[in-house]
This record gives sequence, structure tokens and C-alpha cells, in this order.
Amino acid sequence: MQMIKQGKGIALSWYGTGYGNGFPDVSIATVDLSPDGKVILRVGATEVGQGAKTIMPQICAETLGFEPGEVTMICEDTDSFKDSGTAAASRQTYNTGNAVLLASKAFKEAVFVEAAQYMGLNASVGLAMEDGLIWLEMLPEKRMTLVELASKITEEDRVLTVTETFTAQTTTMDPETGMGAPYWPYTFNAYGVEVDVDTDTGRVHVTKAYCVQDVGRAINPELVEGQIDGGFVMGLGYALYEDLGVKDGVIKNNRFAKYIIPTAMDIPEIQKVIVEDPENTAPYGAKGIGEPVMVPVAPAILNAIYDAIGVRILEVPATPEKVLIAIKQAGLIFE
Amino acid sequence: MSVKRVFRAESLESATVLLNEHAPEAQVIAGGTDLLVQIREEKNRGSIMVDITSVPELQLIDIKPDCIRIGAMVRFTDVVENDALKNLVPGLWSACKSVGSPQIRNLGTLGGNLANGSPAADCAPPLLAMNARVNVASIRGQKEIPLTEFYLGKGKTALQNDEMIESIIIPVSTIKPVLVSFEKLGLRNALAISRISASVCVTLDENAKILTCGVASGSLGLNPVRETELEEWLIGRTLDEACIKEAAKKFGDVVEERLAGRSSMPYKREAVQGVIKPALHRVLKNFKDMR
Amino acid sequence: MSEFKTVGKRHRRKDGFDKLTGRALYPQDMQIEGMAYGATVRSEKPHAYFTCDTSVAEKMPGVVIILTAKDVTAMNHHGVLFKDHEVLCEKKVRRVGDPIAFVVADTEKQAEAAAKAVIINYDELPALFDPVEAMKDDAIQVHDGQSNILYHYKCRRGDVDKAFEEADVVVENTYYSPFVDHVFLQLESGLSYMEEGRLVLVASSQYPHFDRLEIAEALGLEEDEVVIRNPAVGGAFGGREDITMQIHLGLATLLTGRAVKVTYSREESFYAHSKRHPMSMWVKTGATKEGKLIATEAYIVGDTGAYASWAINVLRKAGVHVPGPYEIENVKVDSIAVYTNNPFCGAMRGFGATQVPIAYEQQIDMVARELGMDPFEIRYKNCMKKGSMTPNGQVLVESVPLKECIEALQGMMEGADAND
Amino acid sequence: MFDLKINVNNEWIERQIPDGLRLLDFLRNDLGLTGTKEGCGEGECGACTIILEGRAVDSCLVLAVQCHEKHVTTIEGLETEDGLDPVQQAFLDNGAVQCGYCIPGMVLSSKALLDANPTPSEDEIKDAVSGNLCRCTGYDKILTSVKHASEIITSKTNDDDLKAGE
Repeated sequence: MQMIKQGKGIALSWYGTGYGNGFPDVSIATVDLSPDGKVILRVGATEVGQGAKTIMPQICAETLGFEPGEVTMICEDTDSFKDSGTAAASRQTYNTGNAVLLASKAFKEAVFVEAAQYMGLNASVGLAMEDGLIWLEMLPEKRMTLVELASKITEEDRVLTVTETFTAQTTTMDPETGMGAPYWPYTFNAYGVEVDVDTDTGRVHVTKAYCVQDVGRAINPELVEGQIDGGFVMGLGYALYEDLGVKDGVIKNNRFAKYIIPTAMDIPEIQKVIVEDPENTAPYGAKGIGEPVMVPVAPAILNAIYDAIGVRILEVPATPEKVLIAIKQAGLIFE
Repeated sequence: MSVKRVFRAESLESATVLLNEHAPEAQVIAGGTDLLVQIREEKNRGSIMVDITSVPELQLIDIKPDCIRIGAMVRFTDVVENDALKNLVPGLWSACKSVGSPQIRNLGTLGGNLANGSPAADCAPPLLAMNARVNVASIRGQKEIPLTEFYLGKGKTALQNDEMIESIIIPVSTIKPVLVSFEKLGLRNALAISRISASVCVTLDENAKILTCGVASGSLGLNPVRETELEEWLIGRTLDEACIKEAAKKFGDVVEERLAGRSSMPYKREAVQGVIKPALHRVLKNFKDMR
Repeated sequence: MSEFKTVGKRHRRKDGFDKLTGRALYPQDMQIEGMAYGATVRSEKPHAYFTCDTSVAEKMPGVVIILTAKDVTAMNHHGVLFKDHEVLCEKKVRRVGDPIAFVVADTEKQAEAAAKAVIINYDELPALFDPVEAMKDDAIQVHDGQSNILYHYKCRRGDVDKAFEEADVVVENTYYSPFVDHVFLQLESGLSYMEEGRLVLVASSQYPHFDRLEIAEALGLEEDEVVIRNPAVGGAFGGREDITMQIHLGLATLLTGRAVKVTYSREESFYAHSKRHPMSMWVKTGATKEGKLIATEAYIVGDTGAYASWAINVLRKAGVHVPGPYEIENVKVDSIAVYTNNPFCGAMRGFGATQVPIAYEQQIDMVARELGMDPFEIRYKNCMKKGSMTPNGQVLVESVPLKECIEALQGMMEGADAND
Repeated sequence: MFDLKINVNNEWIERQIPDGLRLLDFLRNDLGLTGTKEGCGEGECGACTIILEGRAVDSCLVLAVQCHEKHVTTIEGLETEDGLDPVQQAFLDNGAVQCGYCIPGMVLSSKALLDANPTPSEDEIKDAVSGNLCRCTGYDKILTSVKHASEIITSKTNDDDLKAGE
């Protein structure tokens, strides 16, 4: 019968998020109170599919005691928000998330100061806010809604808007020794796979995937899992299929019929574990994971291939051609 | 080139008349899965399309005691959903199921798969192995061409400009049970163009001795071919583990010679063995199951 | 009961409904009354001087304008780090796919037809495809007057030579990772138009404010004269960091006053955006017989192709991460970015840190095999923890749950065995 | 030019179109149904998937002329007065959407499957969406969503059966 050898492999990885090396890594966020009492979050975190539009309002809502549906995020137009840096470097959750946290906290303070005034209090200390209601904790009948506050501010032709900036901490490295603190924070993970290697054709099939992902804290576990799945499958493609076939500067595989990425038929069940170890400097402890989720996949698969057939594949992708020729060159015979 | 006109044929006769009338600019459009890619790249042969998707007689699957007739417009999915064909011609059934994706199988037709002359056509190896014939229609009437004489090199077939495939005819042995299998090696599990495919069609006596044998391959040359050297070697032998192993090696040698000098040879020489082995194993298993 | 009201909850995606019902609009889904269409003429040669003759194309039906380098209103350049891309190449192309002209016509078909009629006469130059060749002193220069070696990251910690002498096991290999693409599903597409005297650009981007800066600079506008509207973005993964058609569109609208749209084909998309840097990675790892990693030495060469894009940051990230998440006293790393005439490389998910574990995680496995150690055990023994110092001398002050990750992974994989 | 009569999302439409027009372009440009996306133009990605006469097909590989007098369903045709189609609802509830570009095609492939086979196996689900490339989600939550949609549909059918029996 077909000679299928099975193997397992694991890999760890680490990933320093952010621009790094002392380059100013700045995000700006604005929180406004609309005239009808709604919270508007203006932030330049582009929604590229990663979920920025979902988690930024979550961070803001958490801080203000709202359900996230009550926060409207605007990120579509350079006129309506300030620069929050690029949606890359796994930096939006940490960097822009921090700016959102700072702006939300400052907004809450500003609301309390305004509310104290309208409620005739001596100070804003001791006020609380949840679901759009502001009250004095020691005397709960002293209360007003955010909608009432907004209408009063609007009546006076004023607006309540708060903008805050977060800048991440890294340093440049010494050009000769590399000494320095190039990134912060780092995200870690440990992934494992099981593979079947068809020793007659060199085809590798990943049969199981286990992904243990450090996230600091998951703002939204559904989105974290989605990132893990997507990163795993992109890593699988990188390990087994993907190569642009550049020859003399020409991309030979410049079509989907030739540049092979995984389909639903090529993926295993992906078991996911989220490990939480909150990072103090991060918004609610959350670190970036968009890139880290891809990083350990290919080496785990390559280690599993070795475990299955005793041959090291040192060049990705581990195509059937490379695997089979490596088997033959190693003089291995599987019966 | 761009498409100037599309004529919708309502019958076989109107299709052949349109093809003749507008030859050589006219060409048939059926499932369109290859042709629309060609049109996009401006590599289509003709600027006038004769659309045969609505011709009723080309949609038929007719199973007779001595032959199966499959209309040119029968789509891969029609074969996959046909339980009778799954039992009678499992090699063809597997080949149809292995085509691209559901979307492609829902459009692509058996006639088109053969007519475009691709070396990687999934249906060709099982049909070749089963000694299938294509029935070709034109205003001059109909004629049958054995599939072995149909392919004339890369992208070239025996079809004249004003001819079209009407149906595919698969002879069915009435005496001995025929065992057919199909294996394909693609770069992934779906949306995969075959890098190597092979089909085996044998009749065996009660001791598993090979009485008749058809082996055909895809993507190992300019067009799908019958592997006559391997067939001759197999006939008269008893199909067992040892035979399969040796046959695989033999196939490797054949391919090594055929692809000598090509960069794909060192891999394909080995990998064809991994394709022919399961194809032979499957027929052996079916044989044992039947007994 | 969670301490949080919304953090940690599985809130539905805010953009899910629109995307599921077809309401979400990507740039290719947008139309503006009376808009014209663009088509890009690109280099077919990897390295050449050229002249461009648009005279035939200009007379083709529907052609509104054909833009070449001379039409760029201010600075004919852009780039995320160095301004080494030309908006439209002036006299020299450095890679296959370099933009030479931008044809604008009334319909998409007319624009494509006219683009084919633009005649480019090439005077071919020798081209560099191998970064190791490109590093030689006498190599031709991809960018005139500039070394092909763009960046050299160095890390020097401890004494690797001494450590390798003391090591019981030394493993040494060269690994390779090729050109790889993001292949986001949504092809690049963009629209530009004038609105109340300002230039509006609609294009899928990762960083609208930076796009605005680059567009304004190239066109000679103030930043507040340009508005970037970000529509739905169909995946990015780093491939939408560099400018593609945004300046071409802005220029066309600025000069003609018309709304202009362009959408790339998949084939063009492959040439239009950056690639993952191919890297060759030589790595040497030393360990004691107890399985303690004591030395890592690495030499990485990354091919950035014709343009720098993020090469410096990518090769830096590769160099920093190549020792792996392990406590290692002696580390020597060299990581070098090199120009060639290949497709240009830039950001892609993992940004240099994706290539290097191909090496470091196979190295540690090989060390374990040589020592007869379990792959989990060797990693557990060496991995970073709270308080560890990285090879760069950075203290990992908190949130380093690697041991916890390893334990959980081992538990899952062994649990799966028990169930088999 | 061709006088096309076509049923799109349960509405008969008559338009004069150029003979060589792809169904994809007809839907997007002539009818403004831009939920159908183009990702490759050669049937390799499935972003342009629509349902033609009950079967999922790539609309980049069909001429509009070939759909004369036929029924087409696009993503815009799935919502009813009762809200989202169960497939859409399941995708939303299970977090199966990221960048969203593959999603209309993915939903229609799933719907075509469930219309024909309301209780598919895992392998049948994988096969049904195997012609739809996705670069973001890794497919896992999409497969979960199709299973979930199957449960919604079956329980609804059972409810209807119960009601009918009352």
C-alpha cells in the first residue's frame, strides 16, 4: 500500500512588536461626546480584516463602562481622525489600543468634571459611570445621564473632545554590538503539528495542529482565534507550497493557478489555547499577535517531516519534489 | 481576441451548421472553464462562439449493456452525482471528482475536457485506458474517433474547425468484470492541476491474472497517452504486491526515458511510481472485494 | 465572573454584517459618474535604460492623458524609508514591473488598449539576481552611486569562538526561504477625484496618513489639500504598506480634473506590491551535553530586490530574532540587506522573524536529536522567562509565559496520543 | 448585442448586452451587484461565486449570454424579510469573517451545499468550499459556521414539521 510515514514536530517563537529600534512609535486617539450623547472614537487604526474596528471600541467601552456597541468608531477618512501609525508590526492592539485607553480615561475624567458642575458638586471625585449613567457613589440619587450632559454642553455651544497620544518605549541598538532594547513588548508561542508524509510521492499533509499562543490578554478571544487560524494556514502554505519562482527577475508563478496557497481541503483541525499573562504597559494587558501567529508554523512542520522520514528540509517550501528527492538522495527506502 | 458574437445553438444540427457557417472564426463554448481563461488572455482561437449549453441531446447519459454514451455537455458534477457511473466506471468517476473545485465541476464538461487538448485533462487517462471513442459531429455527419487517435500533441486534437464532440462512447465488456481506477498527484488537495495522473483498466481471471490491460497517464508528455510499454509488460502477469512493485519501477523507467533532459524528470521518474501503485492497488482491492 | 465588562468577551465583529451581505464597499465596487480609467505600463526588463514613445497611444480612441515621469508635478519619488521608488520611471528601470507610464482613457478597455500601444525601447544593462554577487565590490550598482549593501546589522555578545570550542555539540546549516507573496484576496484598486478643491483618494491601505504625506509630497500639495478615504480593505499582511497606484491616480485627477479609477489584475498585483524577503541563513549552534545552548552564530543575507522598502527593519528584525527565544550567552549575528534587480521586497506578516525560525527551530531540534533529548525538554530548559536578558542585552521584565506555553502544548499533544 | 432575459435574485430582468460579456461583469457593472467579487478572473479563487440554477459556479467563467432564461442568486439575494440567511447568520455568530473579500463567494458555496444537502459531513463541507480561497481566516471558523448553519436549517425544518403536524 501507499507508504505513509507519520511525524510530529514543535516550534517556539518570539516576536518583538512595534516599529522598534527607537523609532518614534506614536498613536493618537480622540474620544468625542456627540450632541446626542453618543461616544465617538476617532482613531487611525485601519480595519484590514484583523478586527481593529471591533477591539478599539471594546477598549474604549470597557474604560467608560459601556457595551461596545455603544461606541462608534471612525477610521475611514484622514480628515476625521489623527495619525495612529500603520496597521502593521502587530502594533495596533498595543500602541493604538494604549492611545484609546488613555483617551478614554481622560474622556471619563472630563465627563466627570462636567457632570460635577451640572450636578452642583464640589468636585468630580467619587463619581461613577456605567451604561451612560453618571452618579455619585456615596449618594446615588445624585445622577445624570450622558445624554443629558451632552445636551447641556451642546446648548452652551461647546463640544467635549479629548485627544491623547501614546508613544511606545524602545531604544536604538549600538551599530557594532547590537546592544539595546529594540522592541517591546514581545509575544511568545509554542505550536505543534502532526504530519503524514507519502514517501512514494513526497506529499506532506498536516493532519493535526496545536497552537498555544501568548496574548498578554485577549481583548476578544474570537478574534484572537481567527488570527491563529489564519496565521497557521498562511504558515502552512509557506512551509509546503508557496514560492513565486523568480527567475531572472521574472515572477513565474504570478497567477493563482501557479502560486499555490492552501484550500479548505489542505488544513487540519486547529486546536487553539490562549495563554494570558497580562503586560502592565499594555491596554488591559493585551499584546499584539497578528504576526506571531504565523511564525512558528513552518519550522514545526519541517521538524515533523524530519520526525516522519529522517530527512531535513532546509529550504522552504517543502514541495513533494524536494521531499521525494531528499528521500532518494539520502538513500532511504520505506517498505 | 475579443468575442464578437455568441450564437446559442438549440440543437446539434444548428450547432454544426453555425460552426460550418462561421468557420474558421467559430468555436464551441460549452462549460467555458478553459475558454473564458483563454479569452481573458486573448488566446482564444475564434471570435465567434457557438454556445452548446442548451442543446438537449448533448446532455444525455445513456447506459447500454455494451456501451456507455456520455453527451459532450455532461458536466463533471453530473458524473459525480450519477451512482450508476460510479459503479460502472469508477476511474472516470474519480477523475471527474478530482477536477478543480465544485464551481469548476459544476460548469466544466467532459467534451470540453477532451476538446481543449490539455495534457493535464483529468478525464483523459481513464477514458484512454477504457478504449473510449469520441463521436464527432459536423454538417458532414457523425464519425467515431478512438481517443488514442484523438490527441495530436499539445493543445492539438483531431477535431477540424467546424467539428465538435457530440458524445463519448465507453465500450463495456460483457464477459469479464472490468476494474478501473484513477490516481492524481496535484500540488494541493483541491484546485489542483494534475502534475501526474494515471488510470488503470484491467480484466482479471479468477486467479488475478491480467487478461486485458489499459494504462494511461496525464501530464507526462504533450498530451495524455496510453502507456503501451507498461501494458504489454503487465498482460499475462498475476496482479499481486510483487507485481505492483515491479510495475511501478517499470513505469519509472519508462518515464525516465520519455522525459530525459527535462528538469522535471528526476522527480517525475520517482513520483509516477507513487501514482501508479495506488491505482493498481485499488483495482486489486476491488477484485478481492468482488470475490 | 470576569473582572471586565467587555474585555475578553466574544463580541461580534462590527464589520461582519456589511461584509456578509455584500454591502461592504471595496474600491473596485465604487463608481463615480463620468470617471475615467487608468492602466499602467510596466517594465518588461529587469535593468535597462529606456525611452518611451506615447505618440501612437495618445491618438487611440478615448485616451484622456498619458502620464510619464515628466508629468510628475513635484517630486518623482516615494518610499517608506528611502525615497528610492520613482512614481514613474524617468530613464532607467530596475526591475520587471517598474511603472513607466499611466494611461487614462474613457473606458477600461480603451485604457488597456492604449497602454499596449505605448512603445518602450530598452537599452538593456547587465542585471543582478543573486544578492551574494551583488555584494561584491565590483558589482554593478542598482542605484547609481550607492552600494548594493543597504544595511548590515551586527550583534556581538560574549565570545562565540571560545564557546563553540567548549561545546559538546555543534550543529551548522544553511537554510533558504524564497520570494513569497501576501496574496490578499482583494486586488489593488483605487479612485481619485476632486471635492471642494481638494484631492480625494480612495484606496485600500494600511496607513492612510502616510499615504497622504507621500501623495502630497510627490504632487507638490499641502497635506491638508489631500484626503485619504479608507474603504473596506480586503487583507493586507504588509503588502499594502508601499504606495502602488495612489500617486498615479492623484496625478491624473490633478492634471485632468476627472475622477479616475484603476484596478489591477492578479498578474499585475503580483508585480505591483512588495514580496517577503528571500533569505539565506547560515546558522551555527553550540550546546553542552546537558542540553544548555551556549552559542549561536548566524549570517543572513536578505535580497530586497530593486527597492529598499522596509529592508533595513526586516533584516534587523531577522537578526534580532535569529537566536530564538532562548537564553544564550554567546551570540554573533550578521544580517545584511542587499539590492538586486529582482522584485522589490518589503513588509510581510512576520517581517523577517518568519524566515529565521526555519533555521533556529530546526537547529535546536538537531541539537536535541544529537543529545538524545526530548524536543520539549531542550526548549523548556533554555527558553526565556521573566527576567531573562535577550542577546541584545534587553531585560524581559514581564509577560514571558513561554514555559506555560510549552507545558500546555506538551499536554495537548500527549493528550491526543492518549486518546488515539 | 444580445437581448438577455435573466432571473437574478428572484426578479426577471431584460437587458441588451454585448455578446462577450462575462456574467461577473454583468452583475457588477450592469446591475450594480458588487457583492460578487473578482479575485483572479480564471476560476482559481471563487470570490466571484454565484448560484446558477442551484449550483455554485465561478461567474468569471460564464458568459452572461449562457445564462439566458436562467436563475442566478447573488449575495444580495440571500436576505429575506426574516433577516439574514442561516448561512450568513452562522458566519456572523461564529466570527468567520475577517477582511470579507472571499466571504460572499464562501457563503454562496456553503448555501448551494446546504440547499442540496442540509446535513453534510465535515468532508463534504470542506469539499464544498474548496474552490473558495481565503487568506485571512484559515477556514476553521468557516467550517464551523457551515456546520452551525446546517443545525439552524435542520432545527427549523423540524420545527416546521412539528407545526405542520399540529
